[in-house]
Amino acid sequence: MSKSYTLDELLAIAVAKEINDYENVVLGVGVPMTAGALAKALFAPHATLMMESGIVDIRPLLSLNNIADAHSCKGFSYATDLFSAFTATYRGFVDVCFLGVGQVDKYGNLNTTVIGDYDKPTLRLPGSGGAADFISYSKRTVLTMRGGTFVDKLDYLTSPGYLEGGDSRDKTGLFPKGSGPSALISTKGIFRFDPVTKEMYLSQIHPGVSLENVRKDIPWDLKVAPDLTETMRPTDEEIDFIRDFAPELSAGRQLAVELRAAYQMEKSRLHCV
Amino acid sequence: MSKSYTLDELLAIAVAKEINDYENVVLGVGVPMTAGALAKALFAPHATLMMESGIVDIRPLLSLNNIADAHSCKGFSYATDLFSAFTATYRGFVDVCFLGVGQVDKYGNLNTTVIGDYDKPTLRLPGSGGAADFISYSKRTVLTMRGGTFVDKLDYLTSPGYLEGGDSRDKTGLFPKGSGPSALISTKGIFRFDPVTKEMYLSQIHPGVSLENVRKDIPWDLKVAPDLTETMRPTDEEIDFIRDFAPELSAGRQLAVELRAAYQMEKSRLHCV
Amino acid sequence: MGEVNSKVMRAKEAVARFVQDGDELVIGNYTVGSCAELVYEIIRQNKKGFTLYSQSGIFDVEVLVAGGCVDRLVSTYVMRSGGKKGGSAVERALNAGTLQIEDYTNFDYNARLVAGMHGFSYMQVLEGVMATDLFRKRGFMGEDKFRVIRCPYTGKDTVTVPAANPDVCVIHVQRADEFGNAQYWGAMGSVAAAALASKKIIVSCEEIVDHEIIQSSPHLTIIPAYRVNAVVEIPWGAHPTEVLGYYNLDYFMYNGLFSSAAATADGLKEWMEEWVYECPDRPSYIEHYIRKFGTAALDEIKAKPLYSAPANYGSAFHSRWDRNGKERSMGVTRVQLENLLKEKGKLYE
Amino acid sequence: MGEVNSKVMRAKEAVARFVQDGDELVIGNYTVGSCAELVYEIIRQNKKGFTLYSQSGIFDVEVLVAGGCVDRLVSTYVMRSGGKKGGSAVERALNAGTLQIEDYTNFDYNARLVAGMHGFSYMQVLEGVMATDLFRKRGFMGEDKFRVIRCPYTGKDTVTVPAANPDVCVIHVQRADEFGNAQYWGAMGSVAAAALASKKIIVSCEEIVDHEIIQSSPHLTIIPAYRVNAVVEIPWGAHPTEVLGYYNLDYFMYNGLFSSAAATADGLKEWMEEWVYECPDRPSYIEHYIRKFGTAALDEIKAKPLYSAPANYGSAFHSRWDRNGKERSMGVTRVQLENLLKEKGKLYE
Repeated sequence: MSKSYTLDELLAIAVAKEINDYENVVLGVGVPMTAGALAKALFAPHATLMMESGIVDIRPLLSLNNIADAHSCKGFSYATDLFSAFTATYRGFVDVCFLGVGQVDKYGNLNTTVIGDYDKPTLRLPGSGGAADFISYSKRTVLTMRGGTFVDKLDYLTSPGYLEGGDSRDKTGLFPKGSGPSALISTKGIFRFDPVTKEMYLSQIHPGVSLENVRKDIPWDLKVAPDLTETMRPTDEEIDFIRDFAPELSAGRQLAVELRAAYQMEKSRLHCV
Repeated sequence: MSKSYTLDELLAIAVAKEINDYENVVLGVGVPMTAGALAKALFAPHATLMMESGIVDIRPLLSLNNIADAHSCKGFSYATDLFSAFTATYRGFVDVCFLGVGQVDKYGNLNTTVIGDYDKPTLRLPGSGGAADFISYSKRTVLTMRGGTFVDKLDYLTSPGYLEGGDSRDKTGLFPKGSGPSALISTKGIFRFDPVTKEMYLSQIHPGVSLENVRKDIPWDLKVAPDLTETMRPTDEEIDFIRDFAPELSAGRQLAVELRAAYQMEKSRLHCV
Repeated sequence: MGEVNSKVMRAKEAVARFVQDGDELVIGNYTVGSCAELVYEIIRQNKKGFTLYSQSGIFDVEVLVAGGCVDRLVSTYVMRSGGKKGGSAVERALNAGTLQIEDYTNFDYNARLVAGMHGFSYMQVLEGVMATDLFRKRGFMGEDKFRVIRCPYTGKDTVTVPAANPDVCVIHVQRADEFGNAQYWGAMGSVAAAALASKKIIVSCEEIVDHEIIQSSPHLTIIPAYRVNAVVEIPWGAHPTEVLGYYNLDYFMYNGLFSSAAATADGLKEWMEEWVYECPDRPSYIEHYIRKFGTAALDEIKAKPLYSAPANYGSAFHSRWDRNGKERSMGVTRVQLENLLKEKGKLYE
Repeated sequence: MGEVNSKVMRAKEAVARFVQDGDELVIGNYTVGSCAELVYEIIRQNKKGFTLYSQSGIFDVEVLVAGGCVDRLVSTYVMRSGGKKGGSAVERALNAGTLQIEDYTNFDYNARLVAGMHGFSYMQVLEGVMATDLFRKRGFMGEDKFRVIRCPYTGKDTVTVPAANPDVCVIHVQRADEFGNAQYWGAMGSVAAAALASKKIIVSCEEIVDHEIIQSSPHLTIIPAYRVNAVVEIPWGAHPTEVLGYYNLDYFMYNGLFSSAAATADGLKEWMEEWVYECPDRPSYIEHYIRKFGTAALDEIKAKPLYSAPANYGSAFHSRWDRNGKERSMGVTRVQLENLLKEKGKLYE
C-alpha cells in the first residue's frame, strides 16, 4: 500500500515527467520549479535547470520565492543576464519551458494580462513576464494549470499557442517549426494537441477524476483521446520529495494561506508591544 | 641642474599633460600607456584609465605588453567587454583617447592599414583595431607619433580626422560636435588644429629642435602658431617615473632591440643543448 | 572618478538632489533585492509625475503607485495580492484613471534598456510578439511601442523597440566603494542595463567596502564609478526583499503583512503609514521592526557564509626590474641604461 | 549537460572531431592568452580552407596563415614582426594571392559575433565608420560587409553588419569543469561573444576543477556547459602568451624568438618546424622548451597569487523545515501537515 497524495502533488509529479534527461529546461516558480527540482533529483539528473533571471544550472534545495531566487540553492554554474537568457531561447537552446495559465483557449493561446477591459480591468493579472517569448521559441512548452480558466475567447492574447489552430502558427513564419504548447497539465488530467488541427484534447485523466468533472470546466466540446489512459499514481519517493521540498504545494492554496495567517498571528503576538 | 632626457621621454611626458584630472581616458600600448600611467601617478590621480579590452580603472605598475594586459596592475575596478567599452565611448563617456600614427594628413586623418595597394600591399600595417571608432566618438583624440609619416594623401583612410577640413567632419552628421583630433605630439613638437580650417599647425616645439627640422618631414607648407612656444623641459620626477615604468621607451627603439637581442642570445647560450 | 568621497551621502540627500518630479525613473533591481529604502525615501519626499520603468513590478511598484508618485508605468509583470479576490494598487489606479500602463514582454522591456545602455536608438526584439495583443494593443507609446523594419541581409521583417534612457535609476547592491563602483551578484536579470541606460544613478548598498576589495574582484562590478552620482550605505536596504549573501526574503513581512495589506487600498495606506511615512530612514524602520517583532525575526533570515572560490588575478612580477636590478628584457641596470643613452648621444639637457 | 566526462578529451581528438576543412573558424581569445596549443594542433592536423575570424590577429593568426590553413581572414588587427623592414605571414600571403582579407574596426568585428550570439541576423554599428575606407573598401564580403538601414524611430541612417556564426570556436581559459562550464577572467574583450556565437566550441583550460568550484563562482563562467563540445586540460596551453593568474607573457619566446623568426617566410617556417610540427603535443613542447632553455625561464613567469575577495552566495537556510521540524512559514511539522490533509479530505489513495 503506497502513500496517498493530493491533486496538487499529482499535478507537479505529472509535470516533472515532461522533462527528459539531458534537456535544457526553463522553469518558473510554483509548480514548474517543484517539478523541475523533482525531475533533477529523481529521473533527469543531467537536465540543466535555468531561469530567465539568468541563473543557469541550479539544483534547488527548497521551493523558490521568485524566478531570481538564488537563495534556494548552493551556487549555480553560470550567471548570464536576462537578455542573453532569452536570446539563447531564440536560438533554440531551450528544450522545454513551463508556463502557468490564466485564461487558455482550445489552441493553447494564453492570457495572463487582464480579465475584462485592458484600460479598466475587472482583474489585472501579472502580464507577460517571459511567457510570450518562451512559448514562441522553446522547442516545447508545457502549460500548468491550478487556478486558470478554459475560455472560448481570450480577453487578451498574451502568449501565442497555435493561434487559430491548424497550420496558422507555422504560417505566420514567426516561430520555429514544431514549437508551441505540447501539453496542458491540470489537477484533473493531461491535455495534448492534435497534430493536424492543433486542438487540445484530453490525453490522460488523473485517477479518481471523472470525464464529466473534466468537461464541466471547458466551454467547448472537448475531444478525448480514443486511447485515454489514466495517469500513473505517484510513488512514495515522488510524494516525499515534494512534501520536503515544497510543503506549501502539498498543503494546497487554501490550507497554506490559513496556516500562514495563523502562524504569523502567533509570531506577531509573541513580540507585539 | 636637472636631469637630461631623451626625445621619446619628452614625447611621453608631453602626451601625459594632455590628460586632465577626473577624466575618462582610453589608452593604447606604448607611449599612451606610459603617458597615462605617468599622469595618474603625478598629476591626474582621479583619472580613470581604461582600455578597449574592457579593463577599467587600472593603475599600471609597469609598461604593458598589450591592450589587454591585466598582468601590469594589481586588479582593476570593472571588467566590461569590448562591445560595451565602445558603446560607452559612443555615448560620450570617454574624454580623451590616444592613437598612434602610421600615415597622417594635414587634417589629422589617419592610415594604419596599408601602404601601397590594399590587395597587394607594400607594407601591411596592423589595421584599425579600435582607432576608427575612438577618434569618431571620444571627446578629444591625441595623436602620438614616433615612427609615422606626414603625407599629402593617405593610401587608405582608416581613422577619420577632420576629413577635408573646415566643417566637413561636422557636415557628415556622423560625429559628435567638437570631437576629432585635438593634438598631434611627436618627438619634435606639438601640433594643434586650426579652429576654422581644421588644418594642423605647429603649436609648440621641443627644446633643441629647429623649425627646419620639423618642416623637413612635412610635405605641405606647415603653418606655425604666431605665438609658437617651446615645450617645457621635463622634471626629474617625470623622467624618473618613465625610466622605472617603461625603460624600453627610454632606451628608444633601436637600442632596446639591440639590448634585447644581446640579452636573449646570452640567455639562450646559458641553456642551449 | 569624481571628487573623493563626494558621492557618499544619505538617502535623503541623494533623492533630493537627483530625483525630480516628472522624471523617467527606473527601478534597477529585478524581482529580488529591490531598493526598498530608496523607493520609500522617494515616496516620503512626495515626488510625483513619474514614468516608472520596472522589469518586474513587485512591492516597490505597488507602493510607488499607491503613494501617488506614478503617472505612467512601463512593465512586464505586476503583482496582485490576495489572488482573484484581492487586488493591487496598479489595478486600482488603472480603474481610477490615474495611471497609464504599457505592457511589454520581459525581453522587449529589457531590450529598450539595452538599446539605451549602448547608445542605440532602437533594438531588435523577438518577432513572435507580433502574434500577440502585446504588439497589437498600444498604450501611451502609441505607434512607437513597436516598429517593424526589414533586415538588410535576409529581407525578413524585424520587430524593434525604441531605446529607453531613464532620467534616474535607483538600485540596491551588495557592496560598493566610496567612488561608486557597485558590485552585485546572484540573478543578473536586467540590473546592469537598467542602471547603465540611465542618465543618473543612485546606488544603495549593504556595505561600502575598501576600493581594494573592488579591485580584487572586478568581475562583480556592474556599474563603474564614473557613472554613479550617489552612493548610500544602507544595511537592510532591501528589506523585506532579499540580498544574496546578506539576508533572505522576509516571508513574514512580505508574503504576510505586506500582501495582506496590499489587497485593499485602505490596507495598503495603513501599511505605508506605519512602514514608509512614519519611519524617516532605514535605521528607524529597522528599530520599529525590532521593537514590534523582536530581533529573532531578523536574525532568522541573516545569511550564512557560502563563499566563492577565489580567482587568481596575480602576475609573475610588478616591476620591469628584476631582483638584481636588471631590466627584465634588456638585461641592463638603470645606471647602465643611462650611461648607454649618454654614450649614444640620446640625452638632451 | 551531456554525458558525464564524455566531453573531456585530448587536443588531438577534439580537433579531429570538431574542426573540418573549410570551416569558419574563430579564435575565441582576444589579444591575451591565445589558445596556442589548439591552434598548433589544427596546424599539425593540416586542416585547410578556413575562413578565420580573429579579433586581434597575433601570433596565432600568423602561424595559421603560414601553415597554409587560411583562405580568408576577417580581422581588425594583424601583427607585423620587425617593424617596417620586417614582415608578416599575412602580408606575404596577400601578396602571393593565397589569402583574402576583410578589415573591420574592433567594434564592427565584435558586433558581427554579438549579433550571432543573440541569434539576430544583423547588428547596428557606429556610423562614424562610413567616413572611412573600412566602409568604402569591400573585400570578399562585397555589399554585405556593411549595409545601411533607416532607424524606424529617428529616421537617421544606421550602419549594420551581418551576424557571424562561425562553425567552431577554439578558446583557452583559466579553468573549467568536466561538463564544460568554462571560467575566464581578466580582459573580457570579445571572448564570450566569439564562443557563444559559434556552432561548436572547443575549450582548453589550464585546469579542470571540481564542479563545486564553478558553482561557487558563477560570475566567472563565460560559456555554460551545454554549449561546449570538448574540454581539454592543457597546462601552459597559451604559452608563449599569458594567462592571468597562471603565467606572464614569455617575452623571450614571443617578442624574441618568434618575432625575429616571423619577419621572414623562411624564419617562420623554421620556427614552426621546431615548435609546432616537431612537438606532437603540449607536454612535448614544454619538455623541448625546458631542455633547450632550462626550467628557470618558465619559473620566472609563473604568477604569484593575488586572490579575489570572496563574494558570499550564502542563504539563511536551505530547507523549508526549521530546526524544530516546523515548516518555516506555516509552523506545522510534516506529520501535522499530513494529518491536516487527511482530515480535510485532500488525500487520494
